[in-house]
Amino acid sequence: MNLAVSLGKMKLSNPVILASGTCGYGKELVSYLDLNQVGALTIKSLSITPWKGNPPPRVRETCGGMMNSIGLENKGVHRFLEEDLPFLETLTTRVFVGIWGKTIKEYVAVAQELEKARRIDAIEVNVSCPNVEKGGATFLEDEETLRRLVAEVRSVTGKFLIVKVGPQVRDWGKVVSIFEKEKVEAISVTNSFPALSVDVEKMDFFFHLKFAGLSGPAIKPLALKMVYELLCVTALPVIGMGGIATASDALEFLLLGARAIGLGSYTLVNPSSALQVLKGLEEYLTRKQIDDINSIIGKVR
Amino acid sequence: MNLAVSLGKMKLSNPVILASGTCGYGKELVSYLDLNQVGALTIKSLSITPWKGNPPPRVRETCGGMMNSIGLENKGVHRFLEEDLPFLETLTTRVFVGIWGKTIKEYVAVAQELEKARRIDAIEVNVSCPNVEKGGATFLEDEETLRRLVAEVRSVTGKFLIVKVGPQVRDWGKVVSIFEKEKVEAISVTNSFPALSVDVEKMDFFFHLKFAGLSGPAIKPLALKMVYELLCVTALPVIGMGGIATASDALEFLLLGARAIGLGSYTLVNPSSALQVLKGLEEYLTRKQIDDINSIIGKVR
Amino acid sequence: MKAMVQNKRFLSEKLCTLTLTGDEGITSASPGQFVMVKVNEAFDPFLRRPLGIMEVDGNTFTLLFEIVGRGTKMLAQKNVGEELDVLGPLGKGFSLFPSFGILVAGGRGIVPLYFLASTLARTGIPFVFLLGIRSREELPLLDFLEKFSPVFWSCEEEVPGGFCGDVVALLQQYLSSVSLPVGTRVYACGPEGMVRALCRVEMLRGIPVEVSLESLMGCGFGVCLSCGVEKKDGKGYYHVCKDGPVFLLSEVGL
Amino acid sequence: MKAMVQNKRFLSEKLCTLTLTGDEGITSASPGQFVMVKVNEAFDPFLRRPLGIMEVDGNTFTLLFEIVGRGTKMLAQKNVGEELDVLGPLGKGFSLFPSFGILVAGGRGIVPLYFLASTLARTGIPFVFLLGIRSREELPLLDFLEKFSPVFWSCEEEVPGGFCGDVVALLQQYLSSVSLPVGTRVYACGPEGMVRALCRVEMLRGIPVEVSLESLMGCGFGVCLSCGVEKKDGKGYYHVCKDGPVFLLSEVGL
Ligand SMILES: Cc1cc2nc3c(=O)[nH]c(=O)nc-3n(C[C@H](O)[C@H](O)[C@H](O)COP(=O)(O)OP(=O)(O)OC[C@H]3O[C@@H](n4cnc5c(N)ncnc54)[C@H](O)[C@@H]3O)c2cc1C
Ligand SMILES: Cc1cc2nc3c(=O)[nH]c(=O)nc-3n(C[C@H](O)[C@H](O)[C@H](O)COP(=O)(O)OP(=O)(O)OC[C@H]3O[C@@H](n4cnc5c(N)ncnc54)[C@H](O)[C@@H]3O)c2cc1C
Ligand SMILES: Cc1cc2nc3c(=O)[nH]c(=O)nc-3n(C[C@H](O)[C@H](O)[C@H](O)COP(=O)(O)O)c2cc1C
Ligand SMILES: Cc1cc2nc3c(=O)[nH]c(=O)nc-3n(C[C@H](O)[C@H](O)[C@H](O)COP(=O)(O)O)c2cc1C
Ligand code: FES
Ligand code: FES
Repeated sequence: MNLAVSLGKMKLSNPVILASGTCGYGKELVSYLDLNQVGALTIKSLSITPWKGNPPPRVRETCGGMMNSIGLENKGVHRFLEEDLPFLETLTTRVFVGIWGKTIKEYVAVAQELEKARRIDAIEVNVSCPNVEKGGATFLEDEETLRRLVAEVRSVTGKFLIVKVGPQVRDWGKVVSIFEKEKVEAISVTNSFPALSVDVEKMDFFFHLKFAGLSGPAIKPLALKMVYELLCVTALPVIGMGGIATASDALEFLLLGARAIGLGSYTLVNPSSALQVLKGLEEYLTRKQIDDINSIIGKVR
Repeated sequence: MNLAVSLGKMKLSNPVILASGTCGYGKELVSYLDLNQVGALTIKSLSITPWKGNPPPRVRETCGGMMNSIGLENKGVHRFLEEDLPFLETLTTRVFVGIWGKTIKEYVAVAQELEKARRIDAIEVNVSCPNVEKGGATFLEDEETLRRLVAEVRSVTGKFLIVKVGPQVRDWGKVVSIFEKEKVEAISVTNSFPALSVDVEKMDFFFHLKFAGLSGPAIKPLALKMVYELLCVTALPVIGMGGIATASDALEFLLLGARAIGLGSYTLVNPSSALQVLKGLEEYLTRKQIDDINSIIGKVR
Repeated sequence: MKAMVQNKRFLSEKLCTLTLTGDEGITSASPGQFVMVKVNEAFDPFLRRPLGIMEVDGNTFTLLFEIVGRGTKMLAQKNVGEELDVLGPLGKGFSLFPSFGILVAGGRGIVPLYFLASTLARTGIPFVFLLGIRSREELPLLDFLEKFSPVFWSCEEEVPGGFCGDVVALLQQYLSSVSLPVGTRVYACGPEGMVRALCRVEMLRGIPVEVSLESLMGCGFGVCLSCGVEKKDGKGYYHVCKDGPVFLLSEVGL
Repeated sequence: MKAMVQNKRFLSEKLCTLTLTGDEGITSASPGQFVMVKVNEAFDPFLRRPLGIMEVDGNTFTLLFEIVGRGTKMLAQKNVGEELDVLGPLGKGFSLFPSFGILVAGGRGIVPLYFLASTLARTGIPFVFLLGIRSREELPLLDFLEKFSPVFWSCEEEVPGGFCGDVVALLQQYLSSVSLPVGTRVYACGPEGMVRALCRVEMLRGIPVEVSLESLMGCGFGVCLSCGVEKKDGKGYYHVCKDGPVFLLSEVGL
């Protein structure tokens, strides 16, 4: 049975990817799953300097999911290269690295740092974070800045380039034409959904920043719609994610045409769920007597 | 303890409203709850002629919620007035009636029919449905049409006028200024979220029309964000809904400033949940030693 | 109502019965009616599960279900003493006064028909019970029919004592071997394929066939309109939970 | 791992212990470590619940928890024979070789300290156990301490035999009555208010205080960074699940 898929020129041994921010720097998961068995892992989005993130509380359980306000805490690209790259170099699986910045310059700087590390297979540009130069709206919400961001990162990296988008997108057509023109090679969709929660006992917003990102099974039907609509306007390969917990969830995205899928929040609950999803995909293909996963990708259009 | 609230000039004995489409024509619920105990019930959106709705399947359970593709099936305003109004006339609670149309004319016609029925306290205009004259996008997505729709309904009805919006709104500021200008008296937010689901066994879209509306606890954090943002731009009274199942859920909306709350999907699961929510509100106020619910409305801003 | 599990029994790996004690409300249940069961106290699974009522004895009632997905799996994990939240009885059941009844059940379709058979037996109305099963694993269903007679059964795999084939073929064989009294009614419940096949049975022309249908349900009590089943004339939908689950085969478009 | 409920006991309406049999993995647990428990097989509640390990005996371990919300309520409904999905042992525990230990527990904070006390007792290290409870309903917690000595306890309502007040006041009374050997360590676990109050106890100056903290957790094993607790110097966050749950009181900003 063939589970290998390709995102353009990027080949993956299977379509199951660990999503950014939910598999740490990789190492944390070794006692729960053999990282070489997943298609790729995506390192938590890195910034140019260490970033402390938001004050607690940082997480709230919701019905069928969770909200997080981690605030992109990370150790910064330099410490990552020093402390974690050696471990990642022992792996055979694909390593994607998320990047973010408060300004375009910061994004570019991170990409440049990563360029030196041959072991890193792809850069995933997280554009759902606040652009401090533009008053805090995300880079996704301002098409001209988005174009510049993507073009500048592209100009400094020869690595496979993924952009990760979220529900802030106003016009898929426009965003996609920027990505296509600036030679983005794949799109990850979706990041978490901006949402709100109130602490009724304290009579206050639950999170200090009021809003936090909703993720997990609750959002799956919304994420599926986004993936479907995105695939109506682009031929770029799409990594589908948002609420995937089971093989059946993954299949929904693949059938719609996502060429790979990301497991996010559910890894927090079941750190080995990627393997269970993989096993479930194999069982499905066996049951349906299909011997290549590629023949189901995009079957539902 | 005072639970009575007001939406502008509309007084309700308490803030708990049964949302449109989830309490049928009222009668269906009598064996589960005393309708006079809720603040208001909202009759399923009526069209000028009976409407058969969408082919099955019409519902799918999702994680923490459900998707529906009822397609606005209803018996039409005439049969409603004949068959159901007499029953509603025996009630003392507020009766809101949802209306919809495929064209502005149809909306106006329904509103005119309802005008005669003195027992009906308010009209709730459901603008999240496809405008057949504009290629099927919802009325919400085209501001000029929305303005005409609201103005024309307003011109034929003296009843309390509510508009019910959904997540299709692109620019709250614009939509709200239309409502304010055209003398809408309250806003219900939110309708269900357009979403997608795939039947992996059949390898097809689960619903015939591909998209269906996501509702239930899963969407609560998204609905709360909508209510919060809406209340940042308007002083019109807001009826908050989306995923409410418990008193604590209801309190989140009220604390943000919603003056009343709607119970939708959860009524399907627990037909008497409105009473449990009411009881929970009372318990909360008692515990917090607050004797008027109005003093918590909008406390979290 | 809250209903407490009194007894649980696995008939096979996939078939389970639960006997529950509820309240007064259930006493009035009639054959063909169903209940809506909440399988846990969480919001996932969100919706209740519709299940037919198999037997009622005072406040006590029995469900029999097939484990097909998450909800029924969780239900089968309930232990004696645990409580379930149940709504019902709901829906419109079978008509109870034929001169002669032909009861045709496919698999778990036995549930409402067992209840009907018990009621007919009690009122002395003669009937024949035809049960079709898919495989030998479902043989324990036959045990329920011991007290009724005549009973015929079919199995899609070859099993000694049973007609080999599906229950509609068995019905045809039966129909061609008897002459039916005036006032005979057919009562059926089973998988969609079986119900569709019934529509094509020539020998049923002129005989009223009541069929209990399944459909996805949001509420079970008529408010959501999720449970549409097309009317024969194409002019709109019946609603399985209110207008049914029992319909005349001739009035629905399948 | 899958862990099967061997025993369940309610100490009071709100306090429950579960003894579970898991696998080899749990054998290596040390005092202060915790497990992440999935309370059911559904997606609601979505996240696991962090619970301290109270006792380990081979593959068998005991949890003691307070019923505070939905998850702990569901956990308390588990019956003997049911299986739970458990991750762990997780986190970094207490240091085990003081010359003398002062164990200060507030309410359910007894959990890791009971485990620590058992370990210290086994290795012959002397210690004193101070337990504070809120009300007489929590008195059954005292039973766990029978085998240890000396034990002092306080209760916020007046109860014969106990110090009336909170456990930090009790600690102060204790500290002013003894002279401590070099190498004494304080070990504490309890509600936030208690931990904050410890920071203000003058007599603890110079004595290392190890405190087991609670925080909201997404994962429990270090990938999500949900469990931040501020560093004393304000320069970023420790993560309770990886860097803790046990910290030196002097290194965290509360
Ligand atoms: C009036 C009525 C009476 C029924 N009586 C019985 C009975 O006595 N014994 C029995 O074994 N089954 C009966 N069914 C079918 C039973 O409701 C489904 O098998 C059950 O809901 C499946 O739930 P699940 O969570 O295991 O499956 P899943 O597939 O995980 O369920 C997903 C969703 O689909 C719904 N669903 C799936 N299959 C069906 C179905 N066939 N009919 C209705 N809803 C479905 C579920 O309720 C749930 O909302 C009846 C259905 C109806 C409508
Ligand atoms: C390392 C550690 C060890 C713990 N050990 C114990 C123990 O041995 N005994 C015990 O009774 N309690 C212990 N707790 C607290 C326990 O985790 C919470 O009381 C429990 O998670 C509440 O769950 P709930 O669903 O009942 O409450 P809800 O309030 O409904 O929970 C909602 C969400 O908040 C989280 N949450 C709520 N309160 C806490 C809390 N105090 N700490 C962490 N998460 C919380 C829940 O896990 C869940 O994600 C420990 C916490 C941590 C971090
Ligand atoms: C705790 C947490 C941290 C996350 N951090 C990041 C991040 O650093 N960068 C990023 O691109 N996405 C981040 N995400 C988003 C996820 O990668 C994923 O896109 C989103 O959660 C939707 O998928 P899910 O529903 O499977 O979780 C984070 C999500 C969670 C839950
Ligand atoms: C089965 C179903 C039918 C609905 N029908 C209508 C309708 O006819 N008119 C309308 O305005 N909203 C309708 N709604 C939307 C609800 O009134 C409510 O706005 C939405 O479901 C969000 O609230 P909830 O999460 O509490 O369900 C329907 C919702 C459901 C679940
Ligand atoms: S299931 Fe809701 S109307 Fe039938
Ligand atoms: S809880 Fe996830 S990192 Fe600590």
